[in-house]
Amino acid sequence: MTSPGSAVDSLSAAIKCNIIPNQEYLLQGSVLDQYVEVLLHRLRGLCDNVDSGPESFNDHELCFTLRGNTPNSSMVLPLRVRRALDVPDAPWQLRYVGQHELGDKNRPTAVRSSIDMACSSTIVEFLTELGCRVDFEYIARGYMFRKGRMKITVSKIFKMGSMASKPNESVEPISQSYLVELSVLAPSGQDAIAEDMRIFAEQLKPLVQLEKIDYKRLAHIQ
Amino acid sequence: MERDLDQLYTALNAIKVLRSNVGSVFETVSNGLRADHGEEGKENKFMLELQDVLTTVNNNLRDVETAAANLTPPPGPFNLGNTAYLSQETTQERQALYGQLVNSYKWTDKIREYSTLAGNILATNSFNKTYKTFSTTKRRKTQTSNHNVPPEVIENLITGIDRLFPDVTINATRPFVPNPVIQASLGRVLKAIIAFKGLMIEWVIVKAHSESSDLWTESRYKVFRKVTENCHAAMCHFYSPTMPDLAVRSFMHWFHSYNTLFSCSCKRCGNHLHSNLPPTWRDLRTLEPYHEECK
Amino acid sequence: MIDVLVTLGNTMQQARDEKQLESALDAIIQRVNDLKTSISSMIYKIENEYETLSWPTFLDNFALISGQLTSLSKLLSHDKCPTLRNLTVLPLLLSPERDDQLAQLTEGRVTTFAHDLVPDYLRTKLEPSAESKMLNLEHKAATLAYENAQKQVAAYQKVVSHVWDIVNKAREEWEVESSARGSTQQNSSVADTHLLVAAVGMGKGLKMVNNPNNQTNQGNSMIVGSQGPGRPSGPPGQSNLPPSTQPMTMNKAPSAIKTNIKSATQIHPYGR
Amino acid sequence: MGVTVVQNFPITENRTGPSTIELLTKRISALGAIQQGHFLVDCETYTSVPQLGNPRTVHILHNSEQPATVFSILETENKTIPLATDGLFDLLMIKMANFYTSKKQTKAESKGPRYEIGDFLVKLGTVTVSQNFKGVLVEVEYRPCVVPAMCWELMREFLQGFLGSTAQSAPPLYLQNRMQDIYSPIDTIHQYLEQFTIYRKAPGLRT
Repeated sequence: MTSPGSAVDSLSAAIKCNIIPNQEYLLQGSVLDQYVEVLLHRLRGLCDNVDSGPESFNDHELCFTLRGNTPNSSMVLPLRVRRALDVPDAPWQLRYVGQHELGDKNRPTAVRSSIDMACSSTIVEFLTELGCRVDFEYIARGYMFRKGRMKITVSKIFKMGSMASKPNESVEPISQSYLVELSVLAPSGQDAIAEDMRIFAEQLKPLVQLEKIDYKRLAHIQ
Repeated sequence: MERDLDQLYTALNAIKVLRSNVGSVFETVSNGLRADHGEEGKENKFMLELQDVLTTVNNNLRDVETAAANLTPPPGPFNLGNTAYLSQETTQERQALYGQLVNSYKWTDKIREYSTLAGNILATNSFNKTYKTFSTTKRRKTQTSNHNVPPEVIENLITGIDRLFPDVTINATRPFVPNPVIQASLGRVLKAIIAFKGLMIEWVIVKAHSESSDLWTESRYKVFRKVTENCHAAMCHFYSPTMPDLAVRSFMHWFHSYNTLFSCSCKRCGNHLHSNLPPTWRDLRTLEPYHEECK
Repeated sequence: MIDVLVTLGNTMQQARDEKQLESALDAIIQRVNDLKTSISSMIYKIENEYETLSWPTFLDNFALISGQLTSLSKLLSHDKCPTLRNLTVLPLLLSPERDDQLAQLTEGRVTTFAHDLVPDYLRTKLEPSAESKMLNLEHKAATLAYENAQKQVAAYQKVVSHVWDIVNKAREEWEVESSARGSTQQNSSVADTHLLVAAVGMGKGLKMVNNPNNQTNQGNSMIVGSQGPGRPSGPPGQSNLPPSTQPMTMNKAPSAIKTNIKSATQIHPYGR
Repeated sequence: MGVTVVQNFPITENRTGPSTIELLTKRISALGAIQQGHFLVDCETYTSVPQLGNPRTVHILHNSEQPATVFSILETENKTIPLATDGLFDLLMIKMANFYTSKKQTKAESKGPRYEIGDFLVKLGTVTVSQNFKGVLVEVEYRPCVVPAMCWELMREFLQGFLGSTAQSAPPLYLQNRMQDIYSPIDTIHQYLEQFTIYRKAPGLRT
């Protein structure tokens, strides 16, 4: 048996081999509340986990940012923490989500860099002490489907109510629609998956219009 | 009664004679003409012979009838117990019961014989597996079967044990209805998976809390494997066919002493470790910890 | 098929007519042959390639056949085409002998041109039994009383119009449905999409400062976090809180999470 | 994961690092231990940039016993917060380079052979701080037991039998407050960090 290499060595080796899934391919859309059943029905037909039925989730997501005291725009690190409210024993999830890249018109999906990992429940205290501030938080409830490597979530977004201590109560939905997201986490350069996603999104039309959404433009709309 | 029997015998005899003579009728008919009938009038001779035999049969039949008429019919139906059902299956081959009945009869007979012998010998040697003595002169308690008991009894026993030791938590599952498998967690030290057969402890395996709770794979830690071995020994030791619930209770009492498995030192050598193991043996009476080698 | 052994009965036609007929027949024969080959190829496919045959190819074949049928019927109804109805097919020679040429022409389907087969193949009228039935019916109709007939016609019309109504209604419904399906905006709204994406991605509408209900702000440390990642121009002074107050507001932060941490640590990962 | 004790083995004047390891190897083999591969625990320390306000330190540790996990310990003025995450946390630390910078000269690691003896696991680690040899760390794990208070006496006996008089009579400082808690891998990491901090401060070899 050889002696174990240091973890940093193996990580850099993994980066070199490009096996770390650090790119998220993403399409987003929404469906009105009264049609969500139709969509779920269709997804059940299209996706892999047919027999077990859709997986439901009830997650609380906290969005942190790490920034310096000086108003320097380049020094901002967004971090997201997600925990399952319905499965208290499950590990929490920590996630870094980078800038949204739309690419040119030929590119079927938006791409953003993403580092996704499970973590222990001390994460919120850890991040707070690290210097992160909670930017906003919300609750997402809905269903998750799988189709090959693709993940489809249909979720209702709730605003945290006045009683922050009881995340399960007093929440209000922020719109009359369900958010629909189609995403794949893959190592960089695997653009073929984007094509698969486009074809899948095509199959959900006209119920849901899944498209890449320009965040920069969104910031100005209102 | 005597007369009844005699008449029964006579009737049975008459039937026997009748059967044998009927047999000879068929024999005669089947043989047909024989050489000893000669050449002349052989048909006549054969006819005469047959007539003779038939007359005998007729006489016999009459005998049977008189004998049967003499019999007094039994006052009521016989109570045959389970054997009455034998009549419902008519073919002898398919029953194959007789041999088994004989065997089991012999078997129980032998057991009876041997156990009386063994009982005598053991009584003279005064070696008792439990530290209780049962005086044979006392009227014996009604025998409790220990492998075929209603589930509630076992349930009561288990909840009783659960209440007895605050630091033992018990989870029971019942893969086969009357025979529960319980998982007894002893504080934060270890857990034991105990399978019952009725009120008897059938199997014990000791593991760490982090290990899987299945009944067959043994622990990956030497210390728990050793404790498992000792539990098997204790399980046999405490076994008492007459007082099964007491056996389980005393076993659990002994088992409970393992909550000091890691923290107590050996009573004899005063050390914690011997060949890298803590004292894994607990004295059956005093519950004091000893190393395997020190006991 | 009426493709061989055709004798033209009408010799009164002019040579031009004959030529026209010739070419029309050639065209018909060609169409019919095409049709035959595509039908046989389809049968072959169904019989031999039924395992690999995909539904689209099957439909393609079917479309081909129906196209050929259409073109054949177009050809027959064309002005240039002589009225074949006026022509007669007349068998000149019947023989019970096997005719190899005929067998070859018909691909072994008809081997003899005998009297028992010819009536079937060259028939232009109904079968005699059917014809007599027809006659009977016609006779019956002729003898029917006028009022009776009128009554029956009225009843029949009623039934037909009823069915017509049902079909019409169904068609209307179907059209409404399909037109509804055609419009995408009914199932999702772009505004909602943008609202949701902006909320999840940038926290638009979720940040506590934006909350009109100001009571919610107590117990939240999100005053500091009010600057979105895309809006660096936010008030910088807020994050310069003195260190002494910072942990305080932070401790007050989502107290739900604090309690959750505690309860989570009690659950030992290697516990029983 | 059982209760683990990490302690320094002092190097006497007339010995070098390798010869100390050799001595311990001989002793443990004589007790009947069998070598089962090697182990490695490393620790890198990041400190916050001044723009972030009050200074904080993040220690990132890896343990080959839990190869898919990254352990982080955050130290602020009055708090110590542990965190266990997937291996990708290292990537995240690269992203944080603007806020937390690593001091390369403080990279500490302990590596060496790993032995099994009965239910005990013994690791003899050579400690280096930024490639300089600093001393010898002995890690002993008693795997069946998860509560330090229950098996401390037993482990002390084992340590004494193996290390002689240099074995400590009291549990490590970190464990003393947690004797009744259920032991978890992060506790081992805390002990290593405690030791590494002492090694870093010591100017030369630690005796």
